[in-house]
Amino acid sequence: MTVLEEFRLETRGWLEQNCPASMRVSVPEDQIVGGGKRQVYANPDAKIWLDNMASKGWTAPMWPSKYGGGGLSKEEFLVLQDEMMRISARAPISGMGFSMIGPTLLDYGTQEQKMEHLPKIVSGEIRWCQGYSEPGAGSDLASLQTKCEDKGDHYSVNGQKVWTSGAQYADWIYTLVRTEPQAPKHEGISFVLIDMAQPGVTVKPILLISGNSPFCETFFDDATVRKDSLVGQLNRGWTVGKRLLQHERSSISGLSSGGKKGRYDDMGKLSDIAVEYIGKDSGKLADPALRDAVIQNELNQRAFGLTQQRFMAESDKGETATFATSMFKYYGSETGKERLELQLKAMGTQSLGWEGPAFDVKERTLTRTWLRSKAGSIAGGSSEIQLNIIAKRVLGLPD
Amino acid sequence: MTVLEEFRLETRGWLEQNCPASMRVSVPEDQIVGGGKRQVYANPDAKIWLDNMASKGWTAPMWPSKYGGGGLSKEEFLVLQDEMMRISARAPISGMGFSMIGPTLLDYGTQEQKMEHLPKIVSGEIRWCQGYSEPGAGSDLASLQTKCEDKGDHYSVNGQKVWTSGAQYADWIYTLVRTEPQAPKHEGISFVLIDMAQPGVTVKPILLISGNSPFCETFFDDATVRKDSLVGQLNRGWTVGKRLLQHERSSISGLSSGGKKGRYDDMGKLSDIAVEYIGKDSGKLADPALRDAVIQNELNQRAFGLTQQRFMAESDKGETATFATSMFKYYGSETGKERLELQLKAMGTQSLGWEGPAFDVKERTLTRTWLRSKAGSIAGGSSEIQLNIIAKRVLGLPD
Amino acid sequence: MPLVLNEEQNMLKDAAKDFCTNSTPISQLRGLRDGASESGFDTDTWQQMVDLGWAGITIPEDFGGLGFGYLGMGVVMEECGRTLTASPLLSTAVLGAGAIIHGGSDELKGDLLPQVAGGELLLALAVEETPHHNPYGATTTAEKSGDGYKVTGSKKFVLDGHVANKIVVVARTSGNAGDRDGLTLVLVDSGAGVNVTRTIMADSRNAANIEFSGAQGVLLGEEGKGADVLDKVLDAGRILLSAEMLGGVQECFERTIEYLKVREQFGVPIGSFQGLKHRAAQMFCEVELSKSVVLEALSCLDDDSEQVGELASLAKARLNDTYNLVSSEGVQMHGGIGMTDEYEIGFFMKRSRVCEHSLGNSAFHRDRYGVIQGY
Amino acid sequence: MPLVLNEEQNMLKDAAKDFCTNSTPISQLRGLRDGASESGFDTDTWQQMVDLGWAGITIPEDFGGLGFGYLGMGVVMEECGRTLTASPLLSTAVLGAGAIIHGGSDELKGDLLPQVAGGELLLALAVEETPHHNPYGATTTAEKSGDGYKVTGSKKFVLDGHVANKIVVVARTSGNAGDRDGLTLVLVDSGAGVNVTRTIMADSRNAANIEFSGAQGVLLGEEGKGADVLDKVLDAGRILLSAEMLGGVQECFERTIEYLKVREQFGVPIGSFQGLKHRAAQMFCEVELSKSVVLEALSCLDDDSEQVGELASLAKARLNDTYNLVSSEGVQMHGGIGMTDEYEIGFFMKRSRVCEHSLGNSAFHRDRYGVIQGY
Repeated sequence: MTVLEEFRLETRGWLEQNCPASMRVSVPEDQIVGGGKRQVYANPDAKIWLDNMASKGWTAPMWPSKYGGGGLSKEEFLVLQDEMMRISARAPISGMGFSMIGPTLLDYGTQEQKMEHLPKIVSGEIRWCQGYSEPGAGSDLASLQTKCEDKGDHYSVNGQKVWTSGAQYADWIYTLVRTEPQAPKHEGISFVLIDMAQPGVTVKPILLISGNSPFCETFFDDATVRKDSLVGQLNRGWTVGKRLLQHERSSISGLSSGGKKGRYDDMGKLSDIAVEYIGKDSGKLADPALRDAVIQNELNQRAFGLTQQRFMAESDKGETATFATSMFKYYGSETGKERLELQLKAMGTQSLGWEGPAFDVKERTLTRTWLRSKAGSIAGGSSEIQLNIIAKRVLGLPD
Repeated sequence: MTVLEEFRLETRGWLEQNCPASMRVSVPEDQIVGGGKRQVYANPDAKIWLDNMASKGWTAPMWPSKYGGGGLSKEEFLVLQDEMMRISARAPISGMGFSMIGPTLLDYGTQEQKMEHLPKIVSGEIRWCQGYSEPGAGSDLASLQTKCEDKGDHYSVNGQKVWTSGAQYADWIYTLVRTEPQAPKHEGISFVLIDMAQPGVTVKPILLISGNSPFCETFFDDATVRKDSLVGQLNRGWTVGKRLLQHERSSISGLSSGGKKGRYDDMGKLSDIAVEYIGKDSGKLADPALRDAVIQNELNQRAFGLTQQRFMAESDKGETATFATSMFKYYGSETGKERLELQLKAMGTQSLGWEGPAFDVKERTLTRTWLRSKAGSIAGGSSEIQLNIIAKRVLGLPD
Repeated sequence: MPLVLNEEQNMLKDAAKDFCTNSTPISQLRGLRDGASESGFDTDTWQQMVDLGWAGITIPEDFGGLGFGYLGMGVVMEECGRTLTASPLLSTAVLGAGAIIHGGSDELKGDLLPQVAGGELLLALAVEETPHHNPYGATTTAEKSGDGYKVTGSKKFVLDGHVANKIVVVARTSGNAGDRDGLTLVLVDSGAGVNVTRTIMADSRNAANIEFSGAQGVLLGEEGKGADVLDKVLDAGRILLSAEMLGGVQECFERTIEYLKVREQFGVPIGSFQGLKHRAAQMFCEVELSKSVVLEALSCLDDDSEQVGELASLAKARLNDTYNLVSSEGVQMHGGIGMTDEYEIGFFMKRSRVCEHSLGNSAFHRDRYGVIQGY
Repeated sequence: MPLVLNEEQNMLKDAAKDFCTNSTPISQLRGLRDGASESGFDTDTWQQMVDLGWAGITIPEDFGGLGFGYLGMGVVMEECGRTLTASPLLSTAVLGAGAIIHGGSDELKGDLLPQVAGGELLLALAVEETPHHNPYGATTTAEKSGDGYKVTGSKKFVLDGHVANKIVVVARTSGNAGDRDGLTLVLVDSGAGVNVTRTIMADSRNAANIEFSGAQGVLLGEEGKGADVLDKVLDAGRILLSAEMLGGVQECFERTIEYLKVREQFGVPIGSFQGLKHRAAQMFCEVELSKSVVLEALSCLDDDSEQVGELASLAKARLNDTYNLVSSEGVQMHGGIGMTDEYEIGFFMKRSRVCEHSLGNSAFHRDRYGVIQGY
């Protein structure tokens, strides 16, 4: 038996023992665990599952074990994924700690920063959010104005961030601030970590067209930042911030699934839903024009998934090339939006319910997911920005 | 009986007597009459029909009669069109004399220029072509380099034009030349008329991807231009040239038909062809995805035709607003290209024959028409240029 | 098919624009939504619309209406579409009144139409039984009972069904679901045997699911030939809804263009980026084509032309797609603030999709157009 | 499904790139066209390809081939696609040889496959009878006659049918046009009872219409079960043709991007216009996705996976659409010179459409994919 096969058997056994039965079904959206001090566990098994996984470091399987991670190789990680999928085990926790700031600290953080923050992410003790965008900045991220001044033994931050996703649940925020107002736009920016449990930080949720408030405005009013909470060099935060954006783009595009599953497929396969609401005629979906469009979308999703797998296979480290994240962000969000538009067409008036008994949970969820999907091509660098990046960085087209 | 009803009866009677029977069927492409000294009449009736119509001025029905035109009002013109359609009478002649330089001379020409040139267009004696584009200029028309120098009693022209449509058949060419090399790009350009029957003018056809050569390169080597062949003011030719481009755009978009007939419908209705090559299933075109696309294209063509009619109805003078020509040029050429792409899909491998007995005339014509249609969104200001114009002139979007 | 408005129609349009801008801005719809209004529209506003004569625009003068025709109603609907005005105009004055005009006896017309024009009577048309438009799909039954008919079955997505005093029900007296023959229109009072559940839709407008359990009503048109009346009523509804959508399309497009001019990114207005310019110019073409088809379709209605059916499908299919495009691009081009509920652009996107699924989506109308054209 | 090439395959790809660049640039195809070449390909070039072993890449070593598999053949086809190389590789080494590999007796394989690998034998597959791909549509009949079968009927668009020494004919021994059962593959010599007319196509490549009037041949596979072999052969053909198309897509795209960098208008490179940039970036995504599906489909062929059918349809539908898009945009972005015969970009557009209609257009393959997925 190879070492990997041995690992598979061990993992299978461990999961069998440590994954509660109620964690082996797909997770309702309102029960996704994000961790942090405000986390409430609707199902106590969720906390047990999280603690069990965290004890192995498997909430962050490929992070080094000295920071609390699982220390797995890429091959072992894939085995773990496989085995979890085998029993339909849900992810014990997710969030920006894992997908964004964790990998960024691994790249750019000091030894002390890694030791301070990573284990608390792994255990679910601390939840993070991101402070990048500002009112009026939008896609022109580097025009940010939030000011960070050196007060000798600490920094003081003043300004406003917007689209801070999940800020109302977060304990810490990583953020881009301006430390050198006179410098050219992309210089003079720094990347700092701010403890949100202080009077200088105020959070206000934004109501979206979907009726949800996943984002907030976050205000800094003489917020205090420790001197050792600067990531990377002073005034060189743009480099750190850009690298982090790639993690964000991967995550918005659904890249993290490695292409194994289409985006939004949690709600069921598009073609299955279409058949459910429209029916078949001679074995084929009864609306032939919609059928063609559904097939086209499923073909595109499959080709997209294969492309994600190809890029992972081509890369030694299991990481994705810079330009690829832009492609995945762009194509993933556009194909995802299209999928939901097709689902609306398939479900007809039942797809547009807002509330009340005339619509079941799946239907009401769709309406709001559809509306929320529109942010996919706006947030984290709009589709237009991604196309600009591809044109410039990959194709080398002139400015 | 109203005057217009009387005119209708008279016209009907006149056409009955003067339109030869063989002119009452749609015209094969190689028998379209363009006039000029090199015109050969494959069918002698075509010459009789042209002369008959020219005698009434009805080759240019709305031009003033003092220049040989028909002198008809817009209402009378519509009656004439109607009556010609009633008996399927073909156009006796067409070409840039009628669609481009004629209207331009009516707007900008001197009395002498009108008297010299318009009657010869009406009669079909002189055929015109256009010298606008230059190698390397493309959409950036105003960057033209062809030089026109004042030699005292005449001008002398040196340079090269490209995409001179039908230059190999034309007697005269109207052209944009640079008369003031130091001036800013759009100034220092003049609009001149050049007799092509002189040694200083050489024409070389360009072989296109369609296998046809409708365009030429035209070289001027000390070509002589009469002083009175300048249209509009010296160095102000850009104004004249731009106005003429609108006539060109109308014509490329198929606007001249007033939306009554879809572009390329000479080859038959798209849906009829699709049914012929694919067949029906339960009364519907048997390829349901193609059917949806064909219907979509026919709906768009119909909406486009109605829009042309609406703009004509909204305009008192029967002319089209500047911005509308850009819309029509853009939408007409794109919808036309799409129609031909769909026709390829409908006809399958029979749509891609080049020559030989395995393909009938209609099929071989389609292959080449499809290839030629690709010029629709390039020539006369590309689709991109038209969109720029709409964005700037109509929507007022900033540069 | 004049393809231009006459002076009377232009005046009506100007008046409607004034009214909607001042009395029914989008903030009214937001208020109705946030206040969880039971009727889903403002009754005072509706009375003002009635006072302006709008409820009777298409009702003949003999029956208390203005007799202004469909082009007149179209310009009003278009202006209502610009401000997303919630009112029972389509359900009552177009669909319900239309069924009575085309199917009612003279006595019934004389009785009911003046009440419609006077705003005393609200109507609804109950046709759908599935989430997809299917005019001949009724399985709801109508049985002769006394002078009239008893109706049994359930209907979905009945526009303004929750406020209607009377409901035109598409029922079946013979044949099977899908058959054009055997349909019968029955006008029932919203009362005994009628169980109404309002459906709260994403666009904050109004529809209901309705159960009929032996509800008593009177015949409109001929028994078994209801589709003859129904087709006319639906085509008018499709075309007038297209007119409303055209208003939404234009307003949404104009707001977006305006935003492109004022919003700055990278130190310049975002409308200076060619990527957005080209998309804006392409939308402009679609909007212009949309104006033409709506105008032509309304003219055909007024002329009672044989082409009404194909023009209705042309108009509805095009407006579905154009509204979908323009509202999606509207949100995308507004960026982050387009996603906020505070900003109004998202209201157009929600409305567009509900309109799209009312009275036939594009697939339905393209298929129908093909069938009419014989392929 | 490794989704990456191994070293052997990479070496083959490099060698193919060298050969095609140097020996079969597009100017060769132009020369064949302008010289009205009767065979439509250059026989010396073909011999060189044979010498490189290409004719036998997928033929097992036991039968004189290289046994390199489909991924190997794919990289060669891809490079051929870049230079629009005219050769009988698809018709002979993929379709024809495939039919013999999957349907021939050991004796027949031992006899014929070494001849294919050695370049002595050219093959063709005669399947179509209408202008649309229809694998089970045969009405051409096969009747038992002595040891073999007599074939009667007419076939269209037989790739390389005008030069093939032997032709695999999809004929019918029972059932009706459209039935999967009842098809029988017969290998006939191009001679008595075979009347070949070459069809000159827009892409200057090679196909023929063929009349069979009682032509004698031998059975491949089982009588009436020909579709079992045919499906395998067609899927291999679709995937390898997709690989060729992928080469054309990349070359056409790269030439266009290069042109955007050098061509100036209004004093700047046209590639600096955002309208064109965004379209270029969108095409880039489609090209990258195309690479993935071709690679995966080739791997599935080599693995003889159950998913070959759906992957073939995924690949062919995507490559049809991507080649169509990239070549049309190629011409548009090249502007006027893109319309000239002198410039090579138009050759890709012509080739793309002929490929699109070979072995199934996108509508065919999307429908098939849906059927495989059960909806």
